[in-house]
Amino acid sequence: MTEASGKQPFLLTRADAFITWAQKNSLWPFGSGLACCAIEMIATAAARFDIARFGMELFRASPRQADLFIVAGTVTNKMAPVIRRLWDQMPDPKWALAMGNCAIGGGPFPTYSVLQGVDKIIPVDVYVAGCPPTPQGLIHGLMILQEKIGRSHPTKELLDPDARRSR
Amino acid sequence: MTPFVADVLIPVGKIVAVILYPMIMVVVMIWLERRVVALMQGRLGPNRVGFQGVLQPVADAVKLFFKEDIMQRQADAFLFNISPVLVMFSSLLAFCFVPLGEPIRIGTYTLTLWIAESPVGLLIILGLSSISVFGVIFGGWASNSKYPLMGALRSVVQVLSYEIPTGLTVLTVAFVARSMDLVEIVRRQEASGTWYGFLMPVSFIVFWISAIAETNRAPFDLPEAESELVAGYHTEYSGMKFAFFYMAEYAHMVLVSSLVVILFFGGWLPPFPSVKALAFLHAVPGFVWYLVKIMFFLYLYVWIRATLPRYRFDSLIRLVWKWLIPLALANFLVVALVRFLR
Amino acid sequence: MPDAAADRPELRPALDALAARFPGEVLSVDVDKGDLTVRLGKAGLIPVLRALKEEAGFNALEDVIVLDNLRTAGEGGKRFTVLYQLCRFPGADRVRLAVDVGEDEGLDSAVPVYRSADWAEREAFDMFGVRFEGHPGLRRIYMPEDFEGHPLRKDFPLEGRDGGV
Amino acid sequence: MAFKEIDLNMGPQHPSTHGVLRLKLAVDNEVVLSVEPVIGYLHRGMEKLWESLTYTQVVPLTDRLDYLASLSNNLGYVLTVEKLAGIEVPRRARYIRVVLAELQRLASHLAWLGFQANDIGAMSVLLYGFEARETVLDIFEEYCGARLTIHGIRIGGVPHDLDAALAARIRKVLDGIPKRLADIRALLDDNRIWKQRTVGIGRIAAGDAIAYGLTGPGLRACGLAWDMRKDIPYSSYDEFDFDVPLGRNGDVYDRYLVRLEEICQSIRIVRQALDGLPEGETSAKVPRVLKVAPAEVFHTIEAPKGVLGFYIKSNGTDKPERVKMKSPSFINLQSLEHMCKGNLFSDVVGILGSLDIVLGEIDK
Repeated sequence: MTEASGKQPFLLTRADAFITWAQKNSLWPFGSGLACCAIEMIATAAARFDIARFGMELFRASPRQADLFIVAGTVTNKMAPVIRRLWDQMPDPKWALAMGNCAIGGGPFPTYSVLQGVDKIIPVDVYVAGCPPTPQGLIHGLMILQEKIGRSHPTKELLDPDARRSR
Repeated sequence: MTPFVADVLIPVGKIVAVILYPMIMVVVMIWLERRVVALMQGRLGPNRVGFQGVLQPVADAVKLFFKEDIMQRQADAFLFNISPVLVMFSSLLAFCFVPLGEPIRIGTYTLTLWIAESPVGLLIILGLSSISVFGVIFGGWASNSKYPLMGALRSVVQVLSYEIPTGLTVLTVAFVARSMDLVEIVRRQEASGTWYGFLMPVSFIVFWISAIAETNRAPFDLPEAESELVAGYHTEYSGMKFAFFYMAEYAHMVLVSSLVVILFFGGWLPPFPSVKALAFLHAVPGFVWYLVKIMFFLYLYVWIRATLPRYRFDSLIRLVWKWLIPLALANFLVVALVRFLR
Repeated sequence: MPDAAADRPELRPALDALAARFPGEVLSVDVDKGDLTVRLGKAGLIPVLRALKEEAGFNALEDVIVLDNLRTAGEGGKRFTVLYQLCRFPGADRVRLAVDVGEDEGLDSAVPVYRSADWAEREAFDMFGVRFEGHPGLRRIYMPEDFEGHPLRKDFPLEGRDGGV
Repeated sequence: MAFKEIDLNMGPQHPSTHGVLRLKLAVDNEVVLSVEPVIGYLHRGMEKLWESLTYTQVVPLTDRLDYLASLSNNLGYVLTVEKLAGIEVPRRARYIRVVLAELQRLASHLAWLGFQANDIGAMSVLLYGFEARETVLDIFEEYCGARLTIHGIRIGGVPHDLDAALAARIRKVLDGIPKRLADIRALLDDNRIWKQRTVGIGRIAAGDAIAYGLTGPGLRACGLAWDMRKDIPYSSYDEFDFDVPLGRNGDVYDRYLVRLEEICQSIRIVRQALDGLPEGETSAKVPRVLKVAPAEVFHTIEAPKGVLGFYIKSNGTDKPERVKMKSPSFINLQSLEHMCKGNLFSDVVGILGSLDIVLGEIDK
């Protein structure tokens, strides 16, 4: 809690620190891979780059139990409503990571059937560039996401719900 | 030892201990499973959260606590909410009957290391562990979507058909020990000098296989098969309700391993009780042996999960009806004959 | 390294016999860059396919390819050319049948002869709008059902018409 | 009371559909009545895009088709362009291409082995398979800097040379693979549960296989020796001796054995190619702006998933008039319905895994 959060009472900052510590150290990614980036995502979870070290081991297959949606691959117009519904099914403190140029902005496919960027349909927290990004790149993106979670104030959002809108 | 302390403080202390004991075992089990499976798969497993990842289960629990709790509109509200409670309740209640060691004498008061000792303790534990099936069925059925329904259906058939071999093998132990009281069984094993696991190896093996199937683990984890049924019966659960299912599964595993240890490997008895040379082993308190044996069986659970592929549904049922039940019956016959002739 | 393996001399008599049997249908047989192409009229497609499969042993239909010669076709020329890439196993000889089709004309489906033509024809319909009569379930395979237009036609813009979602 | 038939939806997002494939299943209490694959969720309009790019710009896009075997896609496309433009590739470049293509087959089969085992429940094998594949990816990364979408084969030859140090490292990796494979085979080959889940499941007869256009390991598991490397040799494959592994009754277990045997054959080929690496140029002289006279050509190679074909028609400019890709997974997926009829629901997962499909290649 480096920056001056004077307006936050001491007790809440301690609660924030504790909750965000737990949230950031047990990010369960949602096992949904779309295209080439999915293979690199699995390679990141496999033996050599093992993100289980940071507590992200359980690739939950059901959106209900996942809190990190890694959009790994090209989002086509036919797949966009499905991605949007999966995002809505995820319980609330959830984060999205756009992995690869296709998810960030259509990548090498300026064509009729590709959605030019997943942030047109879901709010994205971290963008990891690359086609596909190397596992080290993805882990770097996850580290940035963990820092971002560390800075958030879950208690403020619990107390007044409209703060969540402005996250 | 004022009556107040004896009648109020100690029972309350014991109840808190019995609630905490499975919880601590569950936390240890979650960490143990994720690390051991990871090391078996050639990777590291959680080692950044706390020392060597020990705080990982704590982080998971706190995170799940603050997750939003989603319930489908069409889901059957009452059943949807009651099923995690049912699953957790039955596992925890069964721990009251699990003896942890010989009673300890403090001054004039003997502290018994269990909450309730009943002549039919074994039966009560089996009954309670089959209540958790209701939780799984209601959970899968109430979430009103196809995959959980299939997970629930599979779980019903699997657990019910595996209770028969469990019951039969437990019967052989009760038959030989001439009592259903767990403490009595351990004392009988101490008296006879041999553990029932070595006396009746077939009973132990059949009991162990059906125990794995009953807790939906390893090769029999069809009700929650990720690769087929997305996440099985707890697909629709999120937040603390899912945490209940997740922890209840581990609590059920700890319960079943402690049952195996008591019935077949002489609960808190030091190994080789009859060998005089190893008498110094008696110095170590019974509870430690008990924990060591449980840890071994929990490790066995994880080991099996990391190696074996998953059974298909019909081969699972064929295994129990064609192999395990006849084997259990034959074994019961043999044990009865041997005891009758002796 | 253009391998001329596909131009087996012994294949030539079989195809000449074919041309003799279907006088009106087989328009031309030529070899270019090692590939054998047989141009056919519309009506002769299924009989030739059946003959090639039963008698000449071309048991695998590898691909159905559609060309949109909007710009290259002369005034009277047909808009689409549908190519059937056949292959014979064992021996791995290759023949390509070419049929010209107008924009709104249909074509007989090859599914009764080659089971693997099912999806290839659905893709051709989805991408070009070439109709195949007698196809068990001719509907779009890639694009969503409510998509209008056929993307691979030359006059369809690359970025799509409505600019996506 | 007759059990109402559930129409289950293994939706575009499912842990074991290897990507965005949707299967509409009609299930009668675990027994599968009908399976209808729905594709198109990853259709990126590749063929339309290729018509607006020059011949050399298309090569990196072919990496993204079958992203588990990008070098094979490159090789397929590049050989077709060379056949079209009549470019003669020097012998050393052809040998290096064989080394890269066979290493890519190795990596693709190891990834398949991991996914297949994970679908049937043996999740540790996924990790072992991926670890073995990582050693092969190190070679690609060292050769040209990319792990997955490698773009390591260009029109006219290969971008970099294969020096002795890299050849030695390749040999070291090849020595490590058989041992890892032996561990996995010891875990799975005679495992009762594994055999129960794979022997006799998803069986297809040789006649039906050809009718459905099945190619690659799926067809060879039915006992038909159809391998493009032997029947229409390309890129000097005829100078290596290797045999084509065959199965007998075309079920999931035979496909498993055929692919494992193919890994060993690939190692043999790479070793022969490294030993007999001839001296010479690594690329032919190709003009920067490649204009190709109007013609049309169809050429196929033996990709890890099956026969991968490219049809290219040129119109004299530097951009192709039409490029059509014959995708092996697209054709193989058609026979899923035939293989799944009558099996149980959990077998559909095993059969789909044994077909080794990749959605990037199916949806183009």
